[in-house]
Amino acid sequence: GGQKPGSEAKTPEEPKDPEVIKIGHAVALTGDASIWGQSESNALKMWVNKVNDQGGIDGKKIQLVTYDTRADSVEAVNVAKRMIEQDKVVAIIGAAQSGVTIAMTAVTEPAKIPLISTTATNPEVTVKDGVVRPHTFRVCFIDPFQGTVAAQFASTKLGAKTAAVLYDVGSDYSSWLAQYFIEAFEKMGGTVLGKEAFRTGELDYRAMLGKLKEGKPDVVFIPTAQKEAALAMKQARDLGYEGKFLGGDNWGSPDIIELGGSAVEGGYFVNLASLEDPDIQDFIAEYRAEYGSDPVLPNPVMAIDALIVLVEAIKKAGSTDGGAIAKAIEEIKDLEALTGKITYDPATHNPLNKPAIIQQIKDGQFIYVEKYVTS
Amino acid sequence: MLLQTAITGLAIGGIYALMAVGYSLVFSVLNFSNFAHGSVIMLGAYAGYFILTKAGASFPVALAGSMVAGAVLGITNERLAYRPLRVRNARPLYFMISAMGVAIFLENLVYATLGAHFYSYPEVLGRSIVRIGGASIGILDLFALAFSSVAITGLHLFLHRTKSGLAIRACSFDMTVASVFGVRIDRTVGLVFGLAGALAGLSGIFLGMKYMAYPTMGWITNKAYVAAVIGGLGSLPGAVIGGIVLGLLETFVSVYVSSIIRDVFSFSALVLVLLAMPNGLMGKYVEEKI
Amino acid sequence: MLAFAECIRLSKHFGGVRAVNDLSFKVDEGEILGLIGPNGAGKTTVFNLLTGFYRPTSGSMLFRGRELSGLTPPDIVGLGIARTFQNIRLFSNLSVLDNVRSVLYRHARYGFVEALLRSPRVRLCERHVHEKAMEYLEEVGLADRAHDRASHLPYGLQRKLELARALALEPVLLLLDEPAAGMNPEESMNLVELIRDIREKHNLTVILIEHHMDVVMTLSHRIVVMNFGEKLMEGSPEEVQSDVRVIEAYLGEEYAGAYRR
Amino acid sequence: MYIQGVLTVAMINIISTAGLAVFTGFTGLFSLGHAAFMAVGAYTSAILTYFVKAPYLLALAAGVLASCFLSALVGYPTLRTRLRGDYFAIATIGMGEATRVILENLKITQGARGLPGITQYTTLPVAAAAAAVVLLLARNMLASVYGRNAVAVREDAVAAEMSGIHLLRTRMISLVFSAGCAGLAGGLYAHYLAFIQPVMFTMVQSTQITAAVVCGGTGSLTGPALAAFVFTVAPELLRAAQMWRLVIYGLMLVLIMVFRPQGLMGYRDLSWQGVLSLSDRLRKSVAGGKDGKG
Amino acid sequence: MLTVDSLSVFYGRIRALDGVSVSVNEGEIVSIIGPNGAGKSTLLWTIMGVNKPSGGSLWWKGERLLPVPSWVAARGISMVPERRRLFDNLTVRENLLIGAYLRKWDASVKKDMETVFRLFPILRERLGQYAGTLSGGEQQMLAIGRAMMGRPALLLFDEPSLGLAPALASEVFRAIQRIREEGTTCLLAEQNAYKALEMADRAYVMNVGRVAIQGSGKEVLANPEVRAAYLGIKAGAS
Ligand SMILES: Nc1ncnc2c1ncn2[C@@H]1O[C@H](COP(=O)(O)OP(=O)(O)OP(=O)(O)O)[C@@H](O)[C@H]1O
Ligand SMILES: Nc1ncnc2c1ncn2[C@@H]1O[C@H](COP(=O)(O)OP(=O)(O)OP(=O)(O)O)[C@@H](O)[C@H]1O
Ligand SMILES: [Mg+2]
Ligand SMILES: [Mg+2]
Repeated sequence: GGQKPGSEAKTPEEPKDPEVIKIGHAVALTGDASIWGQSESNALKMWVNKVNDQGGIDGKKIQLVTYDTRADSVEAVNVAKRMIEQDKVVAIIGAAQSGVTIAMTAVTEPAKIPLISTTATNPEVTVKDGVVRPHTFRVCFIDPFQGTVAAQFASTKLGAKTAAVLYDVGSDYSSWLAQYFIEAFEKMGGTVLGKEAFRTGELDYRAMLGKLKEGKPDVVFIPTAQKEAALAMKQARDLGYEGKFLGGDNWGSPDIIELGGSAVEGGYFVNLASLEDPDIQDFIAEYRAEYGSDPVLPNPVMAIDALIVLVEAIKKAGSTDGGAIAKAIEEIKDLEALTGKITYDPATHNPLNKPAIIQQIKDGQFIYVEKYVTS
Repeated sequence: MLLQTAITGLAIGGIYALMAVGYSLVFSVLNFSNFAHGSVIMLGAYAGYFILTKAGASFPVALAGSMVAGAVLGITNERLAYRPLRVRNARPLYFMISAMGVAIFLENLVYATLGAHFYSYPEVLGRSIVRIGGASIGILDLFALAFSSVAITGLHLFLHRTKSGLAIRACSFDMTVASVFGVRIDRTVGLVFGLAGALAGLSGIFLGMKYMAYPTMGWITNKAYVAAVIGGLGSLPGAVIGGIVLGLLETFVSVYVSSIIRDVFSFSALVLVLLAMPNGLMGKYVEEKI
Repeated sequence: MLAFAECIRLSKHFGGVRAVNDLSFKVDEGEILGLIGPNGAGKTTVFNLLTGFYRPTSGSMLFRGRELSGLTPPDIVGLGIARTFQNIRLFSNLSVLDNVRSVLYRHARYGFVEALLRSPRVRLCERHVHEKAMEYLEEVGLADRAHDRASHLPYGLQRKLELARALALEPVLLLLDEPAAGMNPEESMNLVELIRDIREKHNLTVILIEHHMDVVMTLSHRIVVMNFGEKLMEGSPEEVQSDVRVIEAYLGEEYAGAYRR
Repeated sequence: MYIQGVLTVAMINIISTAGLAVFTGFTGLFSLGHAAFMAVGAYTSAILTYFVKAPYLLALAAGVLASCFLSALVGYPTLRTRLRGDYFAIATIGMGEATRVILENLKITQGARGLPGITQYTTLPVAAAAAAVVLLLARNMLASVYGRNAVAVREDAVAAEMSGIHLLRTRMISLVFSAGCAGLAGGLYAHYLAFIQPVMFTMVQSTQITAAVVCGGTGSLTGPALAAFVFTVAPELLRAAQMWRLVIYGLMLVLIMVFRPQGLMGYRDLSWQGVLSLSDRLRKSVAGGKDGKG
Repeated sequence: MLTVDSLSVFYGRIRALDGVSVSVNEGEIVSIIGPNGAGKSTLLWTIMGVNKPSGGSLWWKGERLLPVPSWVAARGISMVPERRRLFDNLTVRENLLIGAYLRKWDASVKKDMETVFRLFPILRERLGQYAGTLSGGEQQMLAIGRAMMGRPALLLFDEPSLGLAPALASEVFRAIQRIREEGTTCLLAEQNAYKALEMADRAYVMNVGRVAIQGSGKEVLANPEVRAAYLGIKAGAS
């Protein structure tokens, strides 16, 4: 309770300009997820300028309306209301978190405003109770796929027969990913020895880890945010666990290395993008030139993919009507986006064949291990 | 398994105890819940981190540094946020609110200036572990446990065996009259906050080393508050026992029942203890006289 | 015949301290019973027992035939026993008037829901409460200070306010714990008049703890003398002040006989 | 449209704040768990309208009852003694955490993901009417014997008890009333936002309610209500201060305690007359404002 | 030794003292009497530095007294406060030790404790008991004992006979005389006007914040106004 709607406006209000197409960008500029959010915002601005320089959408310029969600669902709902009711955006890019995005759909769907999430990997973002949300899309893979990739990698490449899972019940992302991993791993003949959970904000997992460690699992899957993952790995090592660690795309922050020190060395994780991906080298160079640092992947490239999808759909639809845009997105096939070709599945609003990348933490660096393209 | 659980529980409980003692100390003197204790712990953790990394100092220096930082911060808090209330003889509720304000202020100040970044301590004590019959415990935990015991015992002796300790206890009842007998109130209360702050700094550096330093880490102290209530508010031995009981309870529940509903258990324990013993485990029941 | 109130072999021990020990005495309806004894004799403890603040270690207390031990303080107030405190306990931040209004809950004859809705009956009751409170203040002579903060009253007036607050509970048995403490002889004598008037007007039975001998001896019909938690003797004021044990344990040589009339 | 949203939230915050004002300001007890009462109200009512399709008013009422029940559960063991309310304050920390654990793990609440897609029944007129009613009820309660008992217990628990006032009963009444208000606010909020999640109800939220009570004035009802309104609307106007909002809250609490413990509104802490006449005035202005905006 | 010069003290807007001048010479017992609310306690608290004067001055052996209690205490002034104000959470022993806070805790402290016990033997028996649980009279004895433990040069008594049994009140008055004989100057605010005046070398009668009458103890005791107003003795009665 007590929450106040709205957040920092990056764009002053302007009278409705027919020559401008407003696109909302809901992104975490402050808070735990701001490391990615800031970079995402930078990249998207850069890309919008690029599109506008190339003539915009059929001569109309794109105007980006950016609001901070703080990765907070309530704030995001307010942001969405504000974008729709006050700024009159035609579509929204974001948010990065599944829970936040699902919350936003409570507002965007009734208003029929297309929403393209960047990295919300939970299936329920686009499909609710088996029915697709008509105006909600994403440009990333989904958790069952990520879970499957992790499980496959564990059993085939790491040769793991047994696994244990430590996850965060306070995070929907974490709970679901844990579930998908377990299902996939067991399907592949592996045994899950134990599954323990903690709550967001807790710091001591030794009780749970002590229990998990008992069966000496080959890998421990820790699909949590980087802070918790780093702590968990440290504590597991303190308890004398010697096997391997495996994680999800949330590990992809340099933080994990700083926080985890020697304990995270050798850990593997699934990611959406990699700085070493040959397809995005041009973008990385441009970004570096503009901002003097590397983008914090994967969010920047995913947001740009979303923008590319949106521009294409608006062009195709020839209208800024939400329903028309959504329909156009459903029909997108083999669109050349930044991270590869995008084709939408109209039944799920998920992009088909999105690649997943396995990375490893080695000598304090993220190393590119391999790319999975199956779905 | 049983041994490991007990050892882990003890290690966690030891940290709770250390935090709870500092909080209980202030409670026993000024009779209010100093919710800013957690923020001082948090800043102690930051201080330790920066002394170790930015100043490149050794561990003992950092340890002393965070204790001093905690003490200074505690004293400053008292001067600015509590003393004016004290002078006015304000009700304890007002102190509590002021403390809450300090906590919110400090935590969000760090958040707004240093950001949400997590600072991880360098591995000064190494990652070595000590094995005790099949179970293992981190060297850091052992160290923290030993250090806390010394600090807590020292504090107890100080309060009950020295003149300053007696003055502190006298002030806890009636500052005006204590001053009439020559006790310098501001100094004595400052001393209390200095001690509590030093304990907070100590807790902070251990917490930081064990986990990391970040703006909201002060909330861990919530557990310490609960521990202090279970033990009996304002009783220092109670705080220690409450902390250890809570640490063990949580660990055993996590291992043998379910880690997810652990907090429900600790809360129920709190309620049950208060139902059976309204003054907590160690809160001495003195029949009030009117 | 049933005594109005009576303690039977009442004991209260605190660890090794036998504050009250095997004490028995009676109070008859309408009388003023003096309860005196050296400091620490257990007088206040008797009041604390009678009002439910302490539970007796053993023994029983009967009030109009009803056992008091085991009842909560509010229950006991409900039976018609009110008291004042040796160390004044007013609601010190409230006004004098609110101190009295605070305890006139019995005149607020309405339920919670009615209170929330502030029905006409609530208003009526509240007006009545206000009037009642003023009446009690008038009675003790505090009406003109009704809106002062209680803590701003001088000590003597605070005692009177305590008296007004106790009266407002409409007791039949009033327990006064050193009402004249801190008053000079002149003021004490005014208080004596006040207590007399009040007793008559409200038909009260009073137990009076007091160290001002002029007050006790003038007011009491009968006196119980306590020593070391036990009853040393009881009798009329005259008997008491000429009793050697009382003189030795309590009055001291100087006072002996000084208050005979 | 957007402004309406802000005002709706303001009305909801007034309700929770008025409830806490009764508890903290008049009974002198401190709670760090009012967000949990809101959560219970929000979830109970939302689940009823969402799954059972219960009528809105009925669902709200159920939410209020559920909060009341929870508060009684926590209040009983902790408010029993003659001791001050610190035990309660700490217990509410535990209760807040425990409530969230339960909400995060129940199937019906859909765990940490929360419940999206709740019907938006709460409109500005609904919220404003509710706020007006709550303020009126709170005012009436405070002006009645229940309010007086609470103040007496706050001032001197022993003297109050020895004067026949039931400590536990008095404290419980004000707690349950206060929790009921929080539950109502929660229910309204859920049906305004159309989405609820356990993380929306943390201790930080509780402290924001406390901040409003304190700034408005402990011992005043209208002051906190006004503060709740200002605290909701002001951040909308000063958008740049987002990051610093809580910093400012914290500083404000301390400064108020140090310089103006009676709160910004400057009501005398215990002036019944003042409170009554002011709440009368506010009642009129709320009623007037409602007509103007609605 | 102590000179109070036209002192004024306010509580908020209430004027509690209005130009009060009082002096105490070394070795004297000076009594102050007056009805409730006359300002006796206020005067004593102001001397101790607890209340801050808004006008006038306080002098101690030619030095100006600062309104800082611990500083005043260090000058050798101590107090038996009205209603005792003991440390209820400390034991009897600890209360006595606090009285000796400004001294070195050595053998002499032990000796002084014995002196206190000789005066009030009951305290020895209650040594380990919490002060808050003593009876009123025991508390009064402890409050006096506590003040004595500082070996003060000037001891302020605020209604020391309050709540004492008659025998004990006489005892306390005797004790005060004995304390004076041992070299401590005494300033005494009392309601028990007769006793207070009888033993006083000099006396002041206060009324609504001012000194109304002053003189030697005998003079004041003989003053018909005083006899009527404070001793309850009507003119002509004996
Ligand atoms: N709560 C308590 N704990 C321990 N001892 C107590 C308690 N209450 C009273 N006592 C002891 O019981 C004895 C009787 O105390 P009480 O207050 O009844 O005496 P009293 O007769 O009222 O004396 P006075 O006239 O001085 O007030 C005292 O010795 C006191 O120390
Ligand atoms: N804390 C206070 N705040 C406001 N007024 C006060 C305060 N203390 C005392 N007073 C007022 O100051 C005046 C002097 O009070 P003081 O206590 O000094 O009188 P006193 O002579 O000691 O009376 P008593 O014999 O009753 O103890 C009184 O009118 C009293 O109401
Ligand atoms: Mg007594
Ligand atoms: Mg006085």
